[in-house]
Amino acid sequence: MAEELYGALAEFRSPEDLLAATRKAREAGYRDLDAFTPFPVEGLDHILRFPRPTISFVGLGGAITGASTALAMQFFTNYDYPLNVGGRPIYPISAFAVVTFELTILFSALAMLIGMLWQNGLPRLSYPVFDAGRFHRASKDRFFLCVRAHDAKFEAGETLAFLSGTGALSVELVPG
Amino acid sequence: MNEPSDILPTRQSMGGIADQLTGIPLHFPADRRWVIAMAVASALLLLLMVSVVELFTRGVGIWGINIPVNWAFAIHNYVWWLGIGHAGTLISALLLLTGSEWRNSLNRFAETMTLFAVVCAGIYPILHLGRPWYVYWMFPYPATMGVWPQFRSPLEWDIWAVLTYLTVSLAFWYTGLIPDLAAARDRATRRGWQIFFGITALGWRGSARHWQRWQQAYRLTAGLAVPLVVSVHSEVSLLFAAGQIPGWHSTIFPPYFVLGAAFSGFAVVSIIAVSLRSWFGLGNLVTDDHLDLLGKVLLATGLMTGYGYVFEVFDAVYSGEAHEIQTLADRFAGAYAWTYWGAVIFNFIPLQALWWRVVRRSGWMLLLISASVVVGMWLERYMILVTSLYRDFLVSSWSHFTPSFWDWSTYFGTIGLFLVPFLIAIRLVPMISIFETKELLHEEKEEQQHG
Amino acid sequence: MVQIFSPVADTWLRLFLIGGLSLAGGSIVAAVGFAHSAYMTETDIRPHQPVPFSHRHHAGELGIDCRYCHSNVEAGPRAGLPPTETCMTCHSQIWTSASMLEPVRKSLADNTPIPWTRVAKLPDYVFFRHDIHIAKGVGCESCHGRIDKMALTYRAKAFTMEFCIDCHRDPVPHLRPKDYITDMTWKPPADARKEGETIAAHEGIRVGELTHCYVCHR
Amino acid sequence: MKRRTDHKATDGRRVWAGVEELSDDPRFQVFIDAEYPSVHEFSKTARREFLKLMGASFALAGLTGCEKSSFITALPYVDQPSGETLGLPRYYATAVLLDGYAQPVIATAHAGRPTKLDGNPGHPATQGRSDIFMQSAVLQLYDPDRAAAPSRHGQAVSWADVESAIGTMREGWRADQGEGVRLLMGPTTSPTLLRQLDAFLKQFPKARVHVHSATGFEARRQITTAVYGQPVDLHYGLADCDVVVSLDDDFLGPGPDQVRNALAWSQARRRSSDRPGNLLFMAESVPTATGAMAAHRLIAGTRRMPLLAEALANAVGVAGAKRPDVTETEARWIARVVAACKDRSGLFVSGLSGGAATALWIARINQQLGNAGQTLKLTAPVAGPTDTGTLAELASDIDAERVTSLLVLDCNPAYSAPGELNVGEALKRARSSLHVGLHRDETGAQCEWQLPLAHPLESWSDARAVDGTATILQPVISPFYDVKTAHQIFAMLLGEADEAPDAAVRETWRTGFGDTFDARWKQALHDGFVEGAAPFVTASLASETIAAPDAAGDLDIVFQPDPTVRDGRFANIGWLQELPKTLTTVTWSNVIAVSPALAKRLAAANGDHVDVSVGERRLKGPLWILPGQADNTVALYLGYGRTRAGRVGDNLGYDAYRVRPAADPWLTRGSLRKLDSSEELAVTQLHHRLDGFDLAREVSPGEVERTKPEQVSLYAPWPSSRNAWGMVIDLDSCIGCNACVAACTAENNVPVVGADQVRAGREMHWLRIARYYTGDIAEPKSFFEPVPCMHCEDAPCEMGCPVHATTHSPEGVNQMVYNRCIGTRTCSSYCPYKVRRFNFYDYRSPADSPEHAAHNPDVTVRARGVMEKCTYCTQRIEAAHVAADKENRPIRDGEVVTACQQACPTRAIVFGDINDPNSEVSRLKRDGRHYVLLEEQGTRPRTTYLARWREDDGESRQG
Repeated sequence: MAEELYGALAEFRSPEDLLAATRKAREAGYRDLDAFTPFPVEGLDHILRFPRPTISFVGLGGAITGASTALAMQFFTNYDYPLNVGGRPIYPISAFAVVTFELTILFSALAMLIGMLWQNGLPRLSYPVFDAGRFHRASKDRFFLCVRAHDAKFEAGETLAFLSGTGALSVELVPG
Repeated sequence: MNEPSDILPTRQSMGGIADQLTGIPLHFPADRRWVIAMAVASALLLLLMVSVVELFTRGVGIWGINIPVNWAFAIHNYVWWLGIGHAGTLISALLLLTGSEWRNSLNRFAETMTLFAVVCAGIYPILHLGRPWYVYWMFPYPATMGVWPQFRSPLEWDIWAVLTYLTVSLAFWYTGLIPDLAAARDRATRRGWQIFFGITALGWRGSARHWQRWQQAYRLTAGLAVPLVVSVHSEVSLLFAAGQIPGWHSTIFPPYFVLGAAFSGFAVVSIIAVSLRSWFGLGNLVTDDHLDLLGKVLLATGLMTGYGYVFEVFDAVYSGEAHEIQTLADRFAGAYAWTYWGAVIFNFIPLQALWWRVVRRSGWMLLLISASVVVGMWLERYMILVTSLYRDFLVSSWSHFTPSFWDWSTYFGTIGLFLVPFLIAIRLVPMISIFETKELLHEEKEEQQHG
Repeated sequence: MVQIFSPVADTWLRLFLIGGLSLAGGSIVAAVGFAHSAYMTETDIRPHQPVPFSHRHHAGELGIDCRYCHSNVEAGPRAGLPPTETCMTCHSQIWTSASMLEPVRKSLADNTPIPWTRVAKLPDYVFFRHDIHIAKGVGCESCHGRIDKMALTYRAKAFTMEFCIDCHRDPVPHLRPKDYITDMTWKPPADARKEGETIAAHEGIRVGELTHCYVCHR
Repeated sequence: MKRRTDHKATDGRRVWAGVEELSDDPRFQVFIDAEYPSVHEFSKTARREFLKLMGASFALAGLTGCEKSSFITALPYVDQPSGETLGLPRYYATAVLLDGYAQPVIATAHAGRPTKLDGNPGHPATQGRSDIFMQSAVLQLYDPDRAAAPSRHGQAVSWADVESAIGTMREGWRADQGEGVRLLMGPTTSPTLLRQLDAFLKQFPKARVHVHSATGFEARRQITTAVYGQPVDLHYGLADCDVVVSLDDDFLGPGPDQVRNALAWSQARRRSSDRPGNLLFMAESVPTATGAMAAHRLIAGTRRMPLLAEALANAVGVAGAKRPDVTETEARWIARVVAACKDRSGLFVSGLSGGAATALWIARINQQLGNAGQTLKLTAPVAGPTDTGTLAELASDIDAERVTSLLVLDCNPAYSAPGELNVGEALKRARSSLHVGLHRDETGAQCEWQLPLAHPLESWSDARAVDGTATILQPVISPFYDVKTAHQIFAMLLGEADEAPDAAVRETWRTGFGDTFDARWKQALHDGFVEGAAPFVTASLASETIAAPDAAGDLDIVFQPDPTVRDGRFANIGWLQELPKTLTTVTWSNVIAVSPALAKRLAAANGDHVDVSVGERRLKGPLWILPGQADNTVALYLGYGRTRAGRVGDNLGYDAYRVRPAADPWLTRGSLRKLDSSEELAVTQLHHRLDGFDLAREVSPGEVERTKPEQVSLYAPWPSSRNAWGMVIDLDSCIGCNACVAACTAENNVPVVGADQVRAGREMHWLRIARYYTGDIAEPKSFFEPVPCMHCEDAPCEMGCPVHATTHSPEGVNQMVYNRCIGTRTCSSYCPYKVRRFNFYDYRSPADSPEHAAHNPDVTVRARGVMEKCTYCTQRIEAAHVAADKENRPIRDGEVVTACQQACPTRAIVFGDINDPNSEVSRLKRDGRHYVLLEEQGTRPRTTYLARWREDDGESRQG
C-alpha cells in the first residue's frame, strides 16, 4: 500500500496557515512538497523553492516565430509573384508591419497558453489528489499542503502526525 | 462541516462566493427571464439567418449600397461591434496589469462579451463580399493560381488583425476560466455537469506549481493583449484612413477609433454589469463602487473621444483642403447632419451626468447613459462611413444612401448572434471570476485584520 | 472526493486532441492537394468521343502534321477542330466503309457537325491565343504533351494558372526553333537557356511583362 | 480606323465582303446553330415562351462563369468557309439608318453575328465617327420584341398568305388605277426605294404618297421652300467659320447631321493651340448641347427668334431689316455678334422652331456676309419622297372614306402623330391596311396586316448620308426572323417575282454603274459608300418678308425629340434608355423641363408631376428644372409614353404627342399646373453645380502654360514597358453627346441595369459624362467632362485590394481582373474619381436571351459580386500586341484605338503611347491647356484633360 501512495494531504483554513505549515514542513526537511489552493497564494512558491517559470521564454520564442513567419510569408509572396500595386514598392516594410505585429502576438500568446498547459502536464483529467475526501474544497475555500510519497523523508504515519501538528484541519493519505 | 463563519471578518465567505457563482450555471436561478430573453435573441438570430440566405442568394444589391456609398451598414456595424468588443480585453488586460483589482467582478463577462461581439463583427467582412464563397483567397495558401493575397491592403491586415484578436481573446478568456471551471466541476453534483466542467477544466487542481506558471502566462498574455487591442482598432481605422477620401484621410483616425471603441465598449460593459447584477442578485460582488468606477472610465473615454471630434474639425480647417472642408461642412449641415449631431448628442450630452457621483452609483442611470452612448457610437460610425463616401471629390459622383430593409434586418440579426451565445454562456460558465474574487476578498480581509 | 474520470479518460482525451489537430491540419493539406490533383485538373480523363480518334495513329504513326487538321492555329486565337471535310479528304479514299468512321460519314451526309468532346479547354475568363504562342516558339507539345502517343486524347498538363504562369515568368528554356513547333519529339538542347535566349531575343519576347493580368484576363 | 486597314493589309483576307455566300449556305446555318443555339432556337421555336423568361435588354447574357466540368462539346464546321479565321472577327462596310439617312458603319462580326458598329473611316461625311444611334443599332437588331413573322389581325400568317392577299388587292387597284390607295411612309434616302415608289405610282397613278416624320422632315421642307422657293438641304461649312451664330439651332445635338457638324465645328475649334479656333453664339430657349458649348449664350424665348433674326439682320446691314424692339441683354448679345463677325467669317443658322420668318432673315444675313456658296451650301433634298401629302390630309381622307388600301411603311403614326389627328382610330377605319415595320407597334397593332421588316444589318438596301453620298447596305447576318426588306415588299406590291434579296438594289445601281457594274459594285461594298455627294445648287431668296407669328403670350410649349430615344423609334433599346440625357442625366424617362424661376413660381421640385394643357388636350409628367431655360418656356420631349414598343420601352415617361398640335408641331402655347404627386426620376448625376471646385477647368488664351512640372511621387518609379498608355480628353471639344458612352457599352458588354438600379445609384457605365454648371442658376455656363478610369500610376484602388484583383500593368494600365475579384469594394471606396462600377446583383441576362449574340466575345461578361471599370479597351491593346508581336515590330501610334475615342464625333478623346514623344497623346500632354484632375491627390493619372477655353468678348480679344 505504501509504495502506491501519492502522498499525505493536510487541509488548512487560510493561506496564512498554509504558509506557516509549509515553512514548518521545509524546516522539518520535507522537500517534495506541493500545495493546492483556490487562488494563487503569494509567497508560497518562494517557500517551496520553485524555480522561476519559463513561460516568458516560451512566449518570446513564439513572438520571434510569429514575426519571422509573418515577414517570411509577406516577403515570399511578393517575391514569388511580384506585381505592381498602385506604384508601391514590392517590399513595403511599413505595409508589412501590421500583419507582422499581429502574428507576433498571436504566436506568442498561443505559445504561452500551450506552454503553460504542457509544463503543467495538463490536461490531466484523472489525478490521485482528486481521490482525497476533502479535496473538493481546494477549489473553494481550503488550502492543502501535500507531502509527496517520493519525498526521502516521507513515512506515512510520521508525516501525517507531523502535518496534524502544523494546525491542519484534517489530514489524510492519498493513494497513488 | 459547519462554515467557520466567526473567523471571517467580512460578511461573505470564500465558500459563499464559490457556491453563489458556480450556482448560476449549476442551479440556474432565473429560468423564466432567461427563456424570454433567449426567445427574443433566437428570433433575432433567425432574422439574421433569413437575411443571410437572401443575401447569398441575390447579392449585396439587397442592401442600400451603391456607387459611391459602396460601404455602409456592413462596414459600419463591423466597426461598431468590434469597438464594443474592445472593452472586454481592455478591462481585463489593462486593469490586470495596472493592478486595478476592481476589475475582478467585471472581467469575465466583459471578456465573454468581447468574444461574441468580435464574432458579430467578424461575420460582416464576409457577408459584405460580393463573392463571399471566395473569402479564402484572402489567406496565403499554395493555390493552383499561383496568386497570393495582397499584403499592402488594409483589408488584408484587417483579416489577420481580427482573427488574431479573436484567437488571443479566446485564449486569454479561457486561461482565466480554467480555475473557475475547476471550481464549478468540484461543486457539480450531476454527472453531466461533472463531465462538462471536468473536461473543460482540463483537470486543474490548483497546484502551487501550476498557479505559478499560470500566473506568468496570464499576466504576459494580458501584456500582449493591450497593444493588440490598440493595434486592432488602429488597423480598423486604417480601412478608412488609408484611402484618400475626405473625412477619412486623417492621422487622428487610429487613436480616435481606439478611444471610441473603448468608449462604446465600456458602455456595453456597464449595460451588462447592471443587467446581470440585478438579474442574478450579484449586488454583493458588483457593487455600487464598481458602477462608480465604470462611470468614471466611461466619462474619461467619452471625453477623449470628444477630443477626436474636436481634432477632426481642426484637422480639416487646418489643412485648408477644399474637399476636407466641404465634407466637414456637409457633416454639420448636409443630408446626413442628423448622424453627426445625433452622435454628438447621444455620445456626449447624457454623459455629462456622470460628473455626479450619485448618477454613477445608480444602476439605472448608468444603464440609460450607456445605452445612449451605444446609440451615439453607432451613429458616429454611420456618419464616418456615409458622409465621407456619399460626397467625395468629384461633384458628378455625389449620391445618397438609404438603408434597405435587409440592411436593418442583418444588423438586428447580429444582435441576436451576440445575445444567443452570450445567454448560453451565462448558463455554462461562471460569469464572474471566482478565484480572483476570493483572492480579492482575502486581501481585503487581510487589510482589515492588519489595518 | 472529486475524482470524476478514470485514468483511461486521459488517454482518450489526448487521442482526441491529437486526432482533432491532425484532422484539421490534414484537411487543409488534403484540400490543397486535391485542388492540384489529377481529378480536379482533369488530367486523368480520356473523355468519350463520337469517333475513337487516335492521335497516336494519325500524328504519331502516320506523321501527319498538327496543322493539317488544326489549320487555324497559326492564324487565330483558336487552333480549331478540323471540319468533317478534312477527315474526308483521306477517308473518302481509305477505310471508306469502316464502321468506326460511320459518324464522320453521317456528319458529311447530314451536314451536321461531329460532336467532339473538348479536351483542352480553358476557363472562359482566360483569353488564350494559339497564334502568338506558335509564332513565338512555343511548341504544341509544351502544353498538349505527347499527343503522338495518345490513343485516346487526354489533357496531358494540368491547365492551372500555375502551369501557364510558370512559363510566362520564364519562357526562355521552353522556346524552340520555328521548325520544331509541331515536333513532338523535340528535346531541349543541353543549353536550353542559351538557345532560348537567342530565340527570345530574335522573337522580341517581352520577358518580364508576360505575367501581368491583362495578358490573359480581361 | 487604322486597326481595320491594318487587318486588311496584313492578312490579305477578304474583308468587308458580302455575307451572302455564308448566309445562303446551309452549312453556315449548321455552324450558327451549333455555336449560338439561342439564335437558332429563337427563329424556330415558340418565341413567346422564352421571351417571358428573359429580362429584355437588361438581358445581355453571360459566358458561363464556372463550369462543373470543362469537358464540353465542341462542334467544328462540317465544311469550313474559306477565309474564316476561328476566333477573329470579320468586318463589313454597310450602314444603319437614322431618320432615313445612312449612318455609314463598319460592322464587326464575330462568327457571323455583328457585335459592334463603328463609323466608316473612309466615309466623307462622318470620317469614321459615330453617334449613340449608330452604336445602338446592333442591339436593335437583336431586339427580342421585333416582329418575327407576318401577321393578320395579330394572327401569324405566312408570306405566301401575304403575297396572295396583295395579289388580290392589286387586282382591285388595277381596276381603278390605285384610287383610294394611300402610302404613308417616313422620309427615306434610298435610291432603290424611291425608284420602286416611282414604279408603283406609275402602275397606279391615282395612288397618293403621304409622309410622316415626327422629327421635322416636313417642317424643314416647308421652311426652305418658303425661303428659297424650293425645298433644299442646307450644308454648313463649319470647318471654315470663325464665328457661328445660331438661333435655336441645336446643330451639335442629336440628329442625322450631328456627326458631320460636330466634326467640322471641333476641327475649326482646334485650329490654333493658343486660342479657341472659333466663337459660338447661341440664342435659345431650352438648353441644348450647342448652347452649352457656346461662348455667348443668350436665353430668349422661341417666339423672339424672328425678332432677333431681324435685329441681327439690321445690325449687319441687311436691306429692309428694321430695328426691332429688343431687350438690353439681347442688344448686348447682338452687339457682340456684330463685333465678332467684323472681318471674320461668320455663319448664321436657325432652327425649326423659329419658322420661316427667322430662316429668311438668317438666309439674308448669310447672303449679306457672302456665306452663300461658301460656308453655307445648298443641295436638292437628299431625302425623299417629294410631292407628297401630309399626315393631316391622309387623316381627313380616311375620315371622308376616300381610302381603301393604306400602306404604312416603316413609320408609326398611331403613336407619333399629333394627338389631335387621332390617327390610331383613323387607321382602323381604312378598309384594308398594311403596316411594314420592325415591330408590331402601335400602328402595326391597328392595321390589318403587319409585315415584319428586316433590320438594316440584315438587309440588302441602299441609303444616302446627309451629304448625299450613297451607301449600299449589305447584310452582316442572315435574318433570324421571318422578315423581308422594304424592297422585297415593294416588289410584291409591284407584282414582281420573288427574287433574290439584293435584286432590287442591284437593279438600281446597274443603271448608275453602267458597264463596270461588277467591279464598282464590289468596290462600293468594300468601301461602304459610292463616291459622289449631292451636287450643290443655288437658289434665290424670297423677296417678300415673311410675317413672324405673334410674339405675345405667356407660356410657350416647345417640342423636342428626346436626346436618346429620339421620336420614340428607339424606345426599346436598353442601351439608349440608360444613357443619361445630355443635360439632365435623366434615364428611362422624359421630363417636362422648366426654368428655375418658373419652378419657383410653381413651388415645384424635380420629379413633381405637372399637368400641361394645350387647348383641350393635356398630359401629366415629371417636372425637371433646367438651369438656363427661358422663363416662359416649357420643353416637352417626344419619344416616351409608348405602349407597344416592347418590354423595355413601354410605359415610360409621358407621351408628348398627345398635346402636339398638327399645325405647329414645334411651338405652341399652353399652361402648366403643379399636381400633388411626384416620382423619383432615375438620374445618374444628382449634383451639377461645380461649387467652386476646379474639376472642369477653364483657361483664358493668355493663361496657357507651356511647361508643367512632372507629377512627383515619393515612390521609386516602376520600370515601364516600351508602350505606356495614356489618354487626353479635350473638354473644349466635348459636346456631351454620349457617343463614347454608347460605344463603350457596346464594346465592353456593359450591362443595362434598369431604372430602379439607376435610381439606387448603380448604373454601370464605365465612362460617365459629368455635367457641371457654374454661375447663376438662371444663366449658367455648362461643362461636359467625360470621366473614365484615370489609370493612376499611384492608384489608391490597387493598394486597397486584398487579393491582387486590381494591379498595374507595366504599360501603366490599371488592371481589373474579374475572376479574381471577391467584391470587397475597397477599390471603389478608395477611388477619388469613383469610376468603378460594381455588380450588386447578377446583371447578366439569362443564358437563353438572344441578345447575348451582341456580346463582344473578347470581353468577359461580368458576374455578380465583382467590380469592373474602364480597361482602356485592353482587348484592343492585346489584339494590337499580338498583331505587332507576330510581325516582330512595335505598335504604331494610332494602332490602338479605344471604343470611346473611335466614336467621339469631335475627336475630343485621344489615346496612345505616352512613351512616344511624337504620338498625338504625348503632344496633347504638352499642350498649354493640359491639366490633371485632382492633381493634388498625387494619384498621377494617365487620363488627363485639356481645359476648356474661357472666352472673352469678341471686342476684348481683338483689342
